[in-house]
Amino acid sequence: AFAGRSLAEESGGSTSNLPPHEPSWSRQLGHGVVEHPYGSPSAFEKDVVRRTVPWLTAESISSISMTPLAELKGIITPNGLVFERYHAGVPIIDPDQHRLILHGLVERPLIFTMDDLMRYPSVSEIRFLECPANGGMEWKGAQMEALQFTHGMLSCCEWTGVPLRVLLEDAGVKPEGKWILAEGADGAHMSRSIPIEKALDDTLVVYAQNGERLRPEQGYPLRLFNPGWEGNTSIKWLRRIEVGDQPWYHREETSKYTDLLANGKARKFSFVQEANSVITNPCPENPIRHSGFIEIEGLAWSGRGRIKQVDVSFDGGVNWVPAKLKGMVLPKALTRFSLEAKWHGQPWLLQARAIDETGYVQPTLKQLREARGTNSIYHKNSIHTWKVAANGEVTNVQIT
Amino acid sequence: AFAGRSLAEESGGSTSNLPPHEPSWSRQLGHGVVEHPYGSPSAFEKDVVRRTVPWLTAESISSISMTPLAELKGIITPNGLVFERYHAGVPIIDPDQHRLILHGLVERPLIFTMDDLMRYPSVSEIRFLECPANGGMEWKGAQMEALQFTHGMLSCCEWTGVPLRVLLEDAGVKPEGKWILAEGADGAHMSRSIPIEKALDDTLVVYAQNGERLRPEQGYPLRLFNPGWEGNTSIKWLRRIEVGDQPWYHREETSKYTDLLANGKARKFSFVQEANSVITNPCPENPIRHSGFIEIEGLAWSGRGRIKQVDVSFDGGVNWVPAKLKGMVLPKALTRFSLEAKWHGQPWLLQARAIDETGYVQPTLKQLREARGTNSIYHKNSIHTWKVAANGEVTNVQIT
Amino acid sequence: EQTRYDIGRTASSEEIAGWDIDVRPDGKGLPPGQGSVMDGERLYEARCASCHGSFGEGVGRWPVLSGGFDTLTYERPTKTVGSYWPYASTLWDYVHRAMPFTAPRSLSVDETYAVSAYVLYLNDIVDDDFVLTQDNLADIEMPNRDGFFEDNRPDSPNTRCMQGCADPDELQMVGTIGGITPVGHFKQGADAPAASHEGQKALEEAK
Amino acid sequence: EQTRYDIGRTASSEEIAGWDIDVRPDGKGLPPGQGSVMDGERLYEARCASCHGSFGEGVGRWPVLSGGFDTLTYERPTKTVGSYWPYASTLWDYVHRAMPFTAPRSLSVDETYAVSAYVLYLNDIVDDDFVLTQDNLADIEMPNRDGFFEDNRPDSPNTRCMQGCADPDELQMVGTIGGITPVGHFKQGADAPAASHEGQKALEEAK
Ligand code: HEC
Ligand code: HEC
Ligand SMILES: [Ca+2]
Ligand SMILES: [Ca+2]
Ligand SMILES: [Ca+2]
Ligand SMILES: [Ca+2]
Ligand SMILES: [Ca+2]
Ligand SMILES: [Ca+2]
Ligand SMILES: [Co+2]
Ligand SMILES: [Co+2]
Repeated sequence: AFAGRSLAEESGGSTSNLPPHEPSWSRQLGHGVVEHPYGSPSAFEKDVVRRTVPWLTAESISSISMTPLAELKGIITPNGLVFERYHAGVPIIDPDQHRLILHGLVERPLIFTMDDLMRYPSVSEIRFLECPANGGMEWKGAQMEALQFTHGMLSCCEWTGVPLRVLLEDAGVKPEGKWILAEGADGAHMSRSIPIEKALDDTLVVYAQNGERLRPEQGYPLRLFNPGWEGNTSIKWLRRIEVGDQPWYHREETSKYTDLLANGKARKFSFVQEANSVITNPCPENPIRHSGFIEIEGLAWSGRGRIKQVDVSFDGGVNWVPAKLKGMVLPKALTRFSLEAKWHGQPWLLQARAIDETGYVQPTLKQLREARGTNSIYHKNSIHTWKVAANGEVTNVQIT
Repeated sequence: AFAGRSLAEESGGSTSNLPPHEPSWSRQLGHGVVEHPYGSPSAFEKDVVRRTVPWLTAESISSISMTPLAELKGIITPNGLVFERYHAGVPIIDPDQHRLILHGLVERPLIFTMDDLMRYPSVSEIRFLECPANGGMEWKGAQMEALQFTHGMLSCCEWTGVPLRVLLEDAGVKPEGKWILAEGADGAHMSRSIPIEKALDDTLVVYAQNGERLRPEQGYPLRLFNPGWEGNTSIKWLRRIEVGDQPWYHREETSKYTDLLANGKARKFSFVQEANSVITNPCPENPIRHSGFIEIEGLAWSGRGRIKQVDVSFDGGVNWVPAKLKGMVLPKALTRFSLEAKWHGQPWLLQARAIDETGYVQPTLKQLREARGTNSIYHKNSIHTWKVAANGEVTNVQIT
Repeated sequence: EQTRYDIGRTASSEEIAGWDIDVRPDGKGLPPGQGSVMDGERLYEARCASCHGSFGEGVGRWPVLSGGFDTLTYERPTKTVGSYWPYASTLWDYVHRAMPFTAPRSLSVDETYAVSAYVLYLNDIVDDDFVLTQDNLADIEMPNRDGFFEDNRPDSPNTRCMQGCADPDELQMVGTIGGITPVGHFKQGADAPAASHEGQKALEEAK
Repeated sequence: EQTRYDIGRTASSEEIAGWDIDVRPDGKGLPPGQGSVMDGERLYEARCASCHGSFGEGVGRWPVLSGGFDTLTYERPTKTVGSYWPYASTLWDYVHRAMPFTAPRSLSVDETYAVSAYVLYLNDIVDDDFVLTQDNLADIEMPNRDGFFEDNRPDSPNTRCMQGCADPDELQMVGTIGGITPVGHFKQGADAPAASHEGQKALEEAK
């Protein structure tokens, strides 16, 4: 298939660094150690960055940026590329002057420094984090031209912190305590109500991501983390947790993060991110450049637990083939799937369909629209379609 | 225990950002999205960096820097903090002009571009990477004053690439092919001989770490990765693999990376990093600052597979208590252990002892010195001791 | 009584009071105070109208605060405090914690009562002589108070059909609208907007 | 014949030849050529001695290339090409791939034979009239050629004793040498060297 390529074509013109020649970088010394005490990506990777869609919001301070999923491998999102979502920008918090207050319906209201919190036994877990608005620009139609914008409000890190349960036990939750309110130290004082069952189950109070301390964008020095739930509930820059007997119905759980149906009624406290998936190779950013072998690759995830199976369709959902799950299959974490295929210019309508361990099967766009209309904004987890053209270009289309 | 602390003490003087006050960062907006398209750690974490010990080598270009293990959580090492080891500095390689040649005792010598390699089905695995000289400054005595220097030639990432086996199968290894030579494109043209069994087992040709493309320091755009083996064999900036019928006995497997015993004979091709462990809390960088509860925490790892058990001693190895393994216990990966304890100023001689799934028990320093003398430089994986003083300070000592 | 880990310390009532700013539908959390629609009008014009408009209609892309009644079933609903929010407490709580946008927590308690009263007035929920207080806020009945229901998902799961799962002739395909996402970095010659608000501003000014 | 994935292409002999620089103990990989100790001396003085010293004794902290015979059992062995390396091929290969340090791959084949001959001469392994060639290199017998053995680990595993595993009275404790590691960032007032070579240089110049 490659007989036609000349050396010069392969390398964009110059052949002086190609064999049999000794490349310039092999004939000299490079920089030494601790030239970069904290390292950065190669300058050749300068296009692998977070991006925003400016028309989504009035300005950048209450806005969102997306992770370049098309360029990523495995399941870990490097900290520098985790998507951003702020309501009042990123506060610069001195960790020595940050406090967490835990109060309300508890026996002993407690106040913690960061040092205090880091003395508790820690747990580390690889879990996805997703904005419930991920994909939400496409309820009414396909309008995003790249994977970064259709699915990029998504990341997966190893998070380290203290189970909130442990702190609540130390404070002693009173029997009437049924909900908690978590609140941030940012200008938005972001607040969300969370049922006590979740708080006592797997909610974490987190201070590290992928080994190092939280990034400012992800809540430095402290955040909540609700595995599998809509990202907005994982309050960043966490400074206060109050235990109460009922939910607070704050702005982010009424005006926002409620799901308006076609009949005018809205679903509230829709916390779980249901099973979802997307194909990352090919995709608009990764068109098919060679005929012959191709690994169809993608990501699947479910807020209800482990991914059990992913199927792939080449014909827009008429027929399906099981894909292989590869690498680690962790609960509430990104999971990679893979299907080896051959492509010789035939048009494809590529889809992936995730099934999680509860048996839930990711719905079609038609099913989701039938159930919810097109005004829900959040929780659009329907099967996504990529159209592959004869020249290998990939575009975003919707099939109903 | 904390009744004596005043608010002002807790915060180093100023109380204006402490409750009941509204902190300054909560009364203003922070920066918006894509202010940093690729993010960095908080400025407050500026001391969490790689460091070198200048007297170890003549200059920085053939030298080593260490990972700040004391500051890290979980098992993932963020890419910016992965230890560095160069023999001719970091080459700046244009990925479009980089090639991998696979030749020698094969049916079809092959040449690959980066695009070619990234078309193969990929695998992603979390594995540790360790320089066999880790701890090697202490064969003759304790001389490092911090965990970063006693054990910091160590990291653990999610690595993504192609199994070398797959490439070798495409090239068709001839029956006489028993070893491979892997070679780098750096000025050192770093080269190592690797038995074909390993190459066909779990060796990877890697282009990504923790989700994103390899960092320049770790071999951008391409490296070899031999899970569980001495880091030097995982050739960075990989440009050539030759299959041969015998090893090459190059400089890095004769002059270096051989282990001289007391009797003047040297062990060669000592590839495996045997089971090792170290306590990360407390440690010199993390002295005990509070009496009462403390989570004794640490890392264990084995190049032979999974960690099965870690024990902790408080009295310099006379008596031992089993610790708990926490988080993921993956083969050839860092594994966290934990033991909840109480400290009230009593002097401790803290040790950890790892046992891997082969039943291998990490040796004492005495056992290792009896078997090898003190001139081996590499593979010093003996039980490490931290001395905890009555004021909570932690120092590095050796017990025999 | 000793906690299990004995880490941290007891928070004082004073410390808690300074940060305990949340308000609930039943009025719990509301501090004593009051504010009239009249006072609110002046404050709103000075501190809010530049973004949200004198009538709550929203300036440019900033949020609309009023109107939109009975549009929740429309193709493009207008969700506002008046048309969508179930409780008046949410308004007081949010304005007090987050508004005005550029100076959060800068309103006094009485000012918060006043502007909240005015936003309710803009939505025809209270009269122009209304005075909002700690005692009457929880009694305000919002038009859409019955508009929400508990999460009852899964509401639309699929089945794992493998063959002939749809009629190919019936499939409708809709393509992407071109040119509205910032894809210049990977599509040669794409006339796409910038990937940042600042870049977007520059682009628009250049036009 | 088609490969399984049909990715990449066949490498040409010419391409391979340019990068195939490795040499083995049996001489495989050595290109035709030759170099004398005499020629080597001149080259070595010009291109190597500034770091490794005129006699291979090593300048400052740069590697020592000669001597150290019979020191391998000493408390501080001197491991050199002469005292430690098992094969002469390793010298040729390494010099050709990596030396001189600042200009790797800048020596011609004949120059590599010559300086290699000279380093062998500095180690009394060849005479001053020796000419190293493709044909005689593999026959050179290095003093420590029998000094290596195959990996036979585990050589010192422990047992999992839990109680009374050592006699506390017999334990010897040795403390850390202070002040030689760069710990200034976490120890207040520590007089520690800098964490970089550049910083170290500055520190030493300041003294
Ligand atoms: C500089 C612009 C600006 C000013 C001034 C401002 N706001 Fe806002 N307002 C915003 C933005 C931006 C949001 C959305 C924030 C977000 O989504 O995170 C918002 C949201 C709101 C909302 C919630 C709207 C919804 O539907 O969820 C209310 C209510 C509100 N503002 C009231 C006020 C009041 C009252 C004032 C004056 C005291 C005020 N705002 C001043 C910009 C402003
Ligand atoms: C600018 C300094 C410099 C010059 C000039 C230089 N070298 Fe080196 N040499 C080094 C360094 C540094 C190392 C160690 C590199 C490493 O460990 O990665 C080294 C290593 C070596 C070694 C291996 C030593 C051992 O014990 O493993 C040999 C052999 C050698 N050089 C030969 C030469 C020859 C022959 C020349 C001239 C053609 C030369 N060097 C010129 C700096 C130099
Ligand atoms: Ca790219
Ligand atoms: Ca610190
Ligand atoms: Ca409250
Ligand atoms: Ca009105
Ligand atoms: Ca060869
Ligand atoms: Ca001599
Ligand atoms: Co929801
Ligand atoms: Co070894």
